[in-house]
Amino acid sequence: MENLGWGLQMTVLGMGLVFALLAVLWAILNLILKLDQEEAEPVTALEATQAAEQIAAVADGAVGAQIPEPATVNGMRADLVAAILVATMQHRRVLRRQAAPMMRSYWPGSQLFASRWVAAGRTRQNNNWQPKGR
Amino acid sequence: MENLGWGLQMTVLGMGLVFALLAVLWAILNLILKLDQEEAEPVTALEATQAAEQIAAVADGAVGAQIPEPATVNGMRADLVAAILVATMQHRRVLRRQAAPMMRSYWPGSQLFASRWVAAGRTRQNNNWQPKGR
Amino acid sequence: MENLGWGLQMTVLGMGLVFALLAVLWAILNLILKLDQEEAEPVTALEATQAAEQIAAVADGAVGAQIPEPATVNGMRADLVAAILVATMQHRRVLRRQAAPMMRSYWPGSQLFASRWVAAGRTRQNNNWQPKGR
Amino acid sequence: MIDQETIGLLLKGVNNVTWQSLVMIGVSFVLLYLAIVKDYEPLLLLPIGAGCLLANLPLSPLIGEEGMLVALYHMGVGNEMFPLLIFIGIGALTDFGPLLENPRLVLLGAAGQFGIFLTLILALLLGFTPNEAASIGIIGAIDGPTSIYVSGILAPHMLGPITVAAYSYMSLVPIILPPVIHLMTTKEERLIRMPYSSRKISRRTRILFPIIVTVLVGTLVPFATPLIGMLMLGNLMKESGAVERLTKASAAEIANTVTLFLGLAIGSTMVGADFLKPSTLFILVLGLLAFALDGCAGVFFAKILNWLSGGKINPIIGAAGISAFPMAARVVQRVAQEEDFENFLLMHAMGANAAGQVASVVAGGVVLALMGAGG
Amino acid sequence: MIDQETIGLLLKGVNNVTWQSLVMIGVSFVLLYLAIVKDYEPLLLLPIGAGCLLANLPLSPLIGEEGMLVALYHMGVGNEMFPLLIFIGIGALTDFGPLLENPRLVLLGAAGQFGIFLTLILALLLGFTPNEAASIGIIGAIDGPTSIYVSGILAPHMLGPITVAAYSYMSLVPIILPPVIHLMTTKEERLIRMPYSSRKISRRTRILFPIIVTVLVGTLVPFATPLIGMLMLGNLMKESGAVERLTKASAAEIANTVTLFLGLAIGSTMVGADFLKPSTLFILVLGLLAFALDGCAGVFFAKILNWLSGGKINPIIGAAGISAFPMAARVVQRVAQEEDFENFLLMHAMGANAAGQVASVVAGGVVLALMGAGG
Amino acid sequence: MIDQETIGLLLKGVNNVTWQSLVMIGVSFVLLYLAIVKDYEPLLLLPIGAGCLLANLPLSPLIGEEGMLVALYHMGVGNEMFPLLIFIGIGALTDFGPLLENPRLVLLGAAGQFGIFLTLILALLLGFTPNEAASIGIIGAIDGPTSIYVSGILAPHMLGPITVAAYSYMSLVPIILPPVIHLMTTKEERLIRMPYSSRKISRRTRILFPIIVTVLVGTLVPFATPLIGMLMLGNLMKESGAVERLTKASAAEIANTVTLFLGLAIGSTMVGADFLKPSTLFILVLGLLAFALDGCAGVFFAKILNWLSGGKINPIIGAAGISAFPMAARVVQRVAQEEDFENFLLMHAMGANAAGQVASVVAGGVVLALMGAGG
Ligand code: NA
Ligand code: NA
Ligand code: NA
Repeated sequence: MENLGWGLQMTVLGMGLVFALLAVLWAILNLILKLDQEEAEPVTALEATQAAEQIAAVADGAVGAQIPEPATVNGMRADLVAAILVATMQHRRVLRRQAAPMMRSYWPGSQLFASRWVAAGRTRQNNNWQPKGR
Repeated sequence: MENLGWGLQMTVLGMGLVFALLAVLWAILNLILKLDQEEAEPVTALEATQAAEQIAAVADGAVGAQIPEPATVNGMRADLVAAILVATMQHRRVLRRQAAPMMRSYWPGSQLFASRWVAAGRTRQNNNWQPKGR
Repeated sequence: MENLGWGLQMTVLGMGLVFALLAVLWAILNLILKLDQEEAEPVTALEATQAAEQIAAVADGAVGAQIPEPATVNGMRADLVAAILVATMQHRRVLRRQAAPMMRSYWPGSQLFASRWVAAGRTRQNNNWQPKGR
Repeated sequence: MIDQETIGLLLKGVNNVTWQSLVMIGVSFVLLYLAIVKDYEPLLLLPIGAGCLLANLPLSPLIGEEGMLVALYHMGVGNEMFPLLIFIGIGALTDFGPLLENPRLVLLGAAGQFGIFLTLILALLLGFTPNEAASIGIIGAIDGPTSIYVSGILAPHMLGPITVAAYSYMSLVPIILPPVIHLMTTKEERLIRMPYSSRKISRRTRILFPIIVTVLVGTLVPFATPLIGMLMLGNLMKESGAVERLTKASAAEIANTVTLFLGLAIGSTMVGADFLKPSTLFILVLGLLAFALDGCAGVFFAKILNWLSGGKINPIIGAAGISAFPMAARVVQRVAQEEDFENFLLMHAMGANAAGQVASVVAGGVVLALMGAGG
Repeated sequence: MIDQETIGLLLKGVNNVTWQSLVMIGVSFVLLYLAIVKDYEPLLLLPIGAGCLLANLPLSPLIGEEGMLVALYHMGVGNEMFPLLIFIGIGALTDFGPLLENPRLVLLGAAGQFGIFLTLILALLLGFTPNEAASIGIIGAIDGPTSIYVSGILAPHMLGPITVAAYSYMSLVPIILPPVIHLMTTKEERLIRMPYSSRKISRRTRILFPIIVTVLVGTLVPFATPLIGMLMLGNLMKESGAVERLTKASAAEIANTVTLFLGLAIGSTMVGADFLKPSTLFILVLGLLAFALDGCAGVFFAKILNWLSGGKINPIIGAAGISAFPMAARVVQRVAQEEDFENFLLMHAMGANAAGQVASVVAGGVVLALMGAGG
Repeated sequence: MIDQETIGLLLKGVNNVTWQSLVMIGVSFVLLYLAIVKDYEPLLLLPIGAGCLLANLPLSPLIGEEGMLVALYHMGVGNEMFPLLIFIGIGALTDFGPLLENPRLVLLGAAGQFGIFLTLILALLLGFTPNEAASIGIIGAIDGPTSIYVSGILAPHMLGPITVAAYSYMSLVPIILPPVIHLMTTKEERLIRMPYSSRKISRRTRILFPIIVTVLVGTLVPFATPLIGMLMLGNLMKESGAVERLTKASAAEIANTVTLFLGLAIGSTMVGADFLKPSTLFILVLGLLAFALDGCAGVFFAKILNWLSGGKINPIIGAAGISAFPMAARVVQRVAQEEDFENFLLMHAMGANAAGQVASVVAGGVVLALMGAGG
C-alpha cells in the first residue's frame, strides 16, 4: 500500500498544482479583460453558436482534431433537420414581430436574419449523430 | 569463367524468384477478384483509352514520371489530329446508327458521345511524336 | 594601433577583391550580351517602371524581402495619388496626340494605354511613404 | 558461387516468421481497419498501422540499424520534436476566444484532468512502475501530442500502445462521452440553458494570451515549457497575423509531414514480444478508464460550479474540459440538443474545451515535474 | 597582420583548379544542358548537375566536413531515406487499376527485368566486382529510386554515374523503346488489336492490393521490404481516401523537397578522380544495354503469351513491362498507333507498366538478397 | 514517496529565475513587439523573439540536452544549412534582368559593401577580436542569410545579436536610407533623370548568368561558394523554367519551414549572461553604422560614376547597391519622386540592388577568405 499512498499524494499535489495554475491564469485573464474595458453583451443563441461553429471549423483543420462525419438525425440528413429547425424558429420570430412593435426582439436589418442559411449550415455540422434510443 | 557461372546462377535464381513471386501475386489477385464477383465487361477502345489516360495523367505528377512534351503529328498539332480522328470515328458511328435501330451499339445519351471532346483531349496527350519515316 | 593597420589592410584587400571580382563579372556580362546582339532600345519611364515593379513584386515573396506597408502620400491614399499622376500624364499625351498625327509618340492600340490601370497599381506600391517635410 | 547458404538466404524471410510477428501483423490490420473503414483518427492510425506492419515483416530492414523507420524515430520521436511540431500546428488553428470571453471556464479544464491521476493510482496497484503508471495516466489527457511527449520521456518502451490508445480514444470521444454525461447528470440539469454573451476580445488581448500562458506555465512548471511553448507559439503566430506564411506552413506542410513520419516511427516500435504482454491490454483498459474518469470529474466539477452560481451553469459543459478540441465541445452540444433542440451550449463548451487543451498540457508538465523527469 | 600567407589564401582557389575538376565541371554542364535544353528528367538532372558543379569548384566548402552537400548526403542518401520517401509519392500517384483488371499482365512485368541479370553477367566479365556488377545491372530496373537504393547499399562509390544513367535512360524511354520494339516484332504482330474489357475494381480490392503485395513480397524477399513497403504505403494512402492530406503531402511537398536534396547530394558524389575512370563509361554503356535487353525480354515474353493465347495479345505491350510508369505505356501506345491509328492499347500497356513497377522493386530486393547485402 | 525533495522540484522553476533571464525575457518582448506591432521583418523576428523567450524561461528543457531548440540549432544553424536553404528561395524569386540590361551597375553593388570593412576597423579598435570584428562588419552586408552564415562560422557566440541586428536593419531600410541619401547629395543631383532603355535579355543569357557567377566567384573566392552557389542555384532553377515544382518548393514550403526553424534556433542562443554584455550594445550600434556607411559609400561611388559619365547617372541609385533586394531600390525610387514625381529611377535602382545582392555574398566570402576561416 506504499504505492497507494504515493499515488494519492501525486493526485493531491498534481490536481492541486493544475488547479492552482489555472486559477492564477483565471486571475490574470480577468485583469487583462478589465484593461480592455469591453463589456460582455448578451447575444442570441444562434449568434453565439454561429461564432462558436466558425471557430470549431477552423480547428477541424488541425491534425487529430477529429472532424466528424456527415450526420443524420433519425435517418434524415442533419442539414435538412437543421434547416427545418431554423425555419421554425424564424417563423416564430416573424409571428412575434408581427404581433406588436414593442415585442420585437430583433430589428429589421438584423444580421441574424441575413445569415440564417449560414446558421443552418453551421448547425448542420453540429448535428452529426443519431439521437439516443431512437 | 567462374564469374560467368556465378552470373548465370544469379540470372536463373533471380529471374526465377521474380517470376515466382509475381506468379503468386497473380494467383492471389485472381482470388480476390473472384470475391469481388465483378465480371469483366467489354467496353469500346475509346472508353478504355480514356480511362487509361486519366490514370496516366495522374501518374504524370510523380517525380520522375517523364511528362511528355506537347506533340506534333506530321507537323500538325497532335490535338487537332486527334480531334479529326475522333470526329471521323464519330461520323462512322452516326452512319451506323442511322442504318437501323437494331444496329446501334450506343444509345442516345451514352456517356461516350457526351465526352468525345474529352476523348480528343486525352488522346492528344497520347500522340506526342512524329510518326516514324514520314 | 597594430589592429588599425591590419584593419586597413583588410579594407584595401577586401574592397579591392570585391571590386575586382565584380569588374570581371562586368566584363563577362558585356561579352555575353554582345553574343546576344540585342540592342538596347529606349522605352518610356512608365514602361521601364512597370517592368521593374513586376520584378520587385515577385521578389517581395522572398523571406526577408521587406514588403512595404500600404502607403499614404500627404495623408491621401498613395494609389489615388498614383492614379491621378497617371491620368495627368495620360491627358498630356492625349493633347499631344491630338496636336498632329506626326507628333504622336504612341499609336492607338499601344500596350501602354491599355495597361494604365496596371501602371497605377504598380506605382502605388512604389509610393508608400509620407514625403519629407510636409 | 551460389550455394546452400545463398538459398538459405532466400528462405530466411519465411524462416523468420514468428507467431509474435504474425499476431502483430494482425494488430496492424486492426489499426488499418480502424483508420480506413471506421475512420478513427486515420491521419495517425493509418501511418501507425503501416509502421507496425512494416516493422513486423520478417527481418525487416526498415527497423535494422540505419533502417528508415529507426531513422525517423531518431529524427523526431526520441528527441520529442515531432509531437512538439504538431503542437505548433494545433496552436495555429486554435482560437482561445471562447475561453477569453468567459475566463472562469479555465477551472473546468482543470477538473477534466482528474482521470490522469486516478488511473495512475490504479496502474500502480496493478504493479506498473511509477514511470509507467504516470505514462498510462497521461492517456487521460486525451491529447495525442501530450501523451507521446510525456510517455516518450517516462516510458519510451510503452510509446506504441499509449499512442494508439490516446488517438483511438480521441476518436472515440463521440461514443464514450455521451453515456458518461448521462450517467452523471439528471435530465433537469441537461436542460439548463445558459445565457449567451459576447465580448469583443481585442487583438492585444489575443496576442497577450499566448505570451502570458507561456511565461506563467513555463515559470511554474518548467517541464511543461516545451508543450505549452509550442502550442502557444502556434497561437501567437496566428493571432499576430504578422507571419501568415509561417502559420500556414505550421498547420499544413509541417504538420502533414510530421504526422506521417511520427505515425510510421511510432508504429515501428510495436514489435513482437515487447507489445504482446498483458501490460498492453492493461494500458488499453486503463486508458479508457482514465478517459471516462476525466469526463466524470469534469461534469462533477461543473455541477459544483452550477450549485455555486445558483443554477446558471449546465453541468454537461464540464465534459468538454477533457481536451480533444473541438470535438468534445461538439459532442456536448449534441447531447444538449438531444433533449432540447433549441439549447445551444456550443460557445460555452468550446470555452471549457479550450481550457481543457491548456490544462492537459499543464497536467502533462506537472506529471513530468512530479516524476522528477530529467531533473 | 596580412602577409604572404594571406595573399596565398586568396589565390588558393585558382591554384587548386585541377584538370579533373575542370572535366567534371564540363560534365556538370552536360547534365545541366540535358536537363534544361533537352528536358531529360530535369527534376533530377538539374539538381544533380548543380551538385556536381558545386562539388567540383576548387576547395568547395560544400563538400568539406560539415559542408551542406555532405550533410544532405548523410541526411537521406547514406541511410537510403530519400529514395524511399520519393517512392511514397510515386505510390500515391500510381493507380494499379489496369493491372487489377487484367492480373495476368504481372508476368510481363517480370519479363521486363531480364536485362538486369544479363547486364550483371556482362559487368562481371568486364571485371567489375559482384557488388558493382549488381549495381550496374539494376540500372536495368529503369526505376530511379530502386537504382539509388540498391546501388547505395551495394556500391555507394558508383552512386553518381548509376543515378545519372538511371534517370537519363528513364527519360530516353521514348527514344530507345520504339526501335527495340520494331526489332523484335513483325508488322502483323504490331497490328494485333486487343479486346477492351472493363471490370469495376471494388474499393476493398484496391485497398487490399497494396497490403497483400507488401506482406507477400516483404515476407518472401525481406530485402525488398523498404522499397515495396514505401511504394505500397503511398498507394494505400491514396486508395484508402482517408488521409488525403498525407497523400498530397507525400506526392507534392515531401517529394519536391526530397528530390531537390537527393539530386544535390548525389551530384556532390561525382568528384574528380573517382568519376573519371573507364568504369564510368562502362556503367553508362552497360546501363543502356540493360535497358534495351529489358525491352527485348519483355516483348519476347509477350510473344510467347500471344502464342499461348492464340494470337490475342499484342507483343509490343511487353515493352511496357520495364517500369518507367506511365511513360513506357504511352510509348507503346504510340508505336501501335503509328501503324494503325485506331489501335488503342494504352489500357493493356498501363497494366504491364504497373506490373513492371512492382517487378522492378521485387527484382531490386531479389538482387540485394542474392548478394546477401546486410544479411 | 513524495517528500521535501519533490516539493523542492516543484519550486525549482521559480527558484531558478534570475535577473538575467528576466531581462532576456524583456528583450524577447521587445523583439515580439518589433515583429508584431512595428512589422519589422516579422518572419524572422517573431520566431527569434519566441525562441529567446522559450530559452530564457527557468530550466527550460527546450535548451537542455536533446532539447528541441538545441536540436533545431544542430539541424541547420551549426552546419549553416538553414541560411543556405533560404538563399535558394531568394535566388528563385530574384530577377537579375535589370542588372543584365545595364551591367556596369555591378560596380555600384561593390561600393555598397564599404561599410563592412570600415566597421570592422572600428570594432577592432573597440577591442573585439578579429573574428568578432569581421562578424560585426558583415552586418553591413545588409543581408540576413549572409550575416548568419559568416558570423556562424567566425563567431557563433555572437550569432544572436548579429542576426537580430541584420534583420532589424534590413527592415529599417526605408527609415535609414533616405536621410543618408539626403546627406550625401544635392537637390540637383537628386533631380537627375536617367534614360530608360530596354534590352531583351535572351533565355540563354538568363540561364548562363547564374552558372557564370557561380563558377567565377566560386573559383576566385572558394569561401563564397556555398552562399553564391545556393543563391544562383535558386536563380538557375527559376530561369531554366524546367523545374517549376522545385522552384516553388524552394521559395515557399522549404523557405517557410526553414525560416521558422532558423528563427527559433537563433533566438535560443540569446541566453542570459552571454547576451547581456556591453559588446551586444556595441554590435547593435556598429551594425547600424555599417549600414549607414554602406549607403554613403554607394552614393559616393555613384557620384564618381556620374562625374565620369558626364552627369548621366543619378547618384542616389548608388544607395540601392547595399543589397536588401528589392526594398532598397523602392526606397531610392521614393526619394527621387519626393523631389520630382515624374522621375522614375526604379529600373536602374533595381539593377544596382541586384548587384548589391551579389556583391554582399562576394564580400561575405572575401571576409571569410581573409580571416582564413576553415583554411
Ligand atoms: Na485533457
Ligand atoms: Na524495370
Ligand atoms: Na550589402
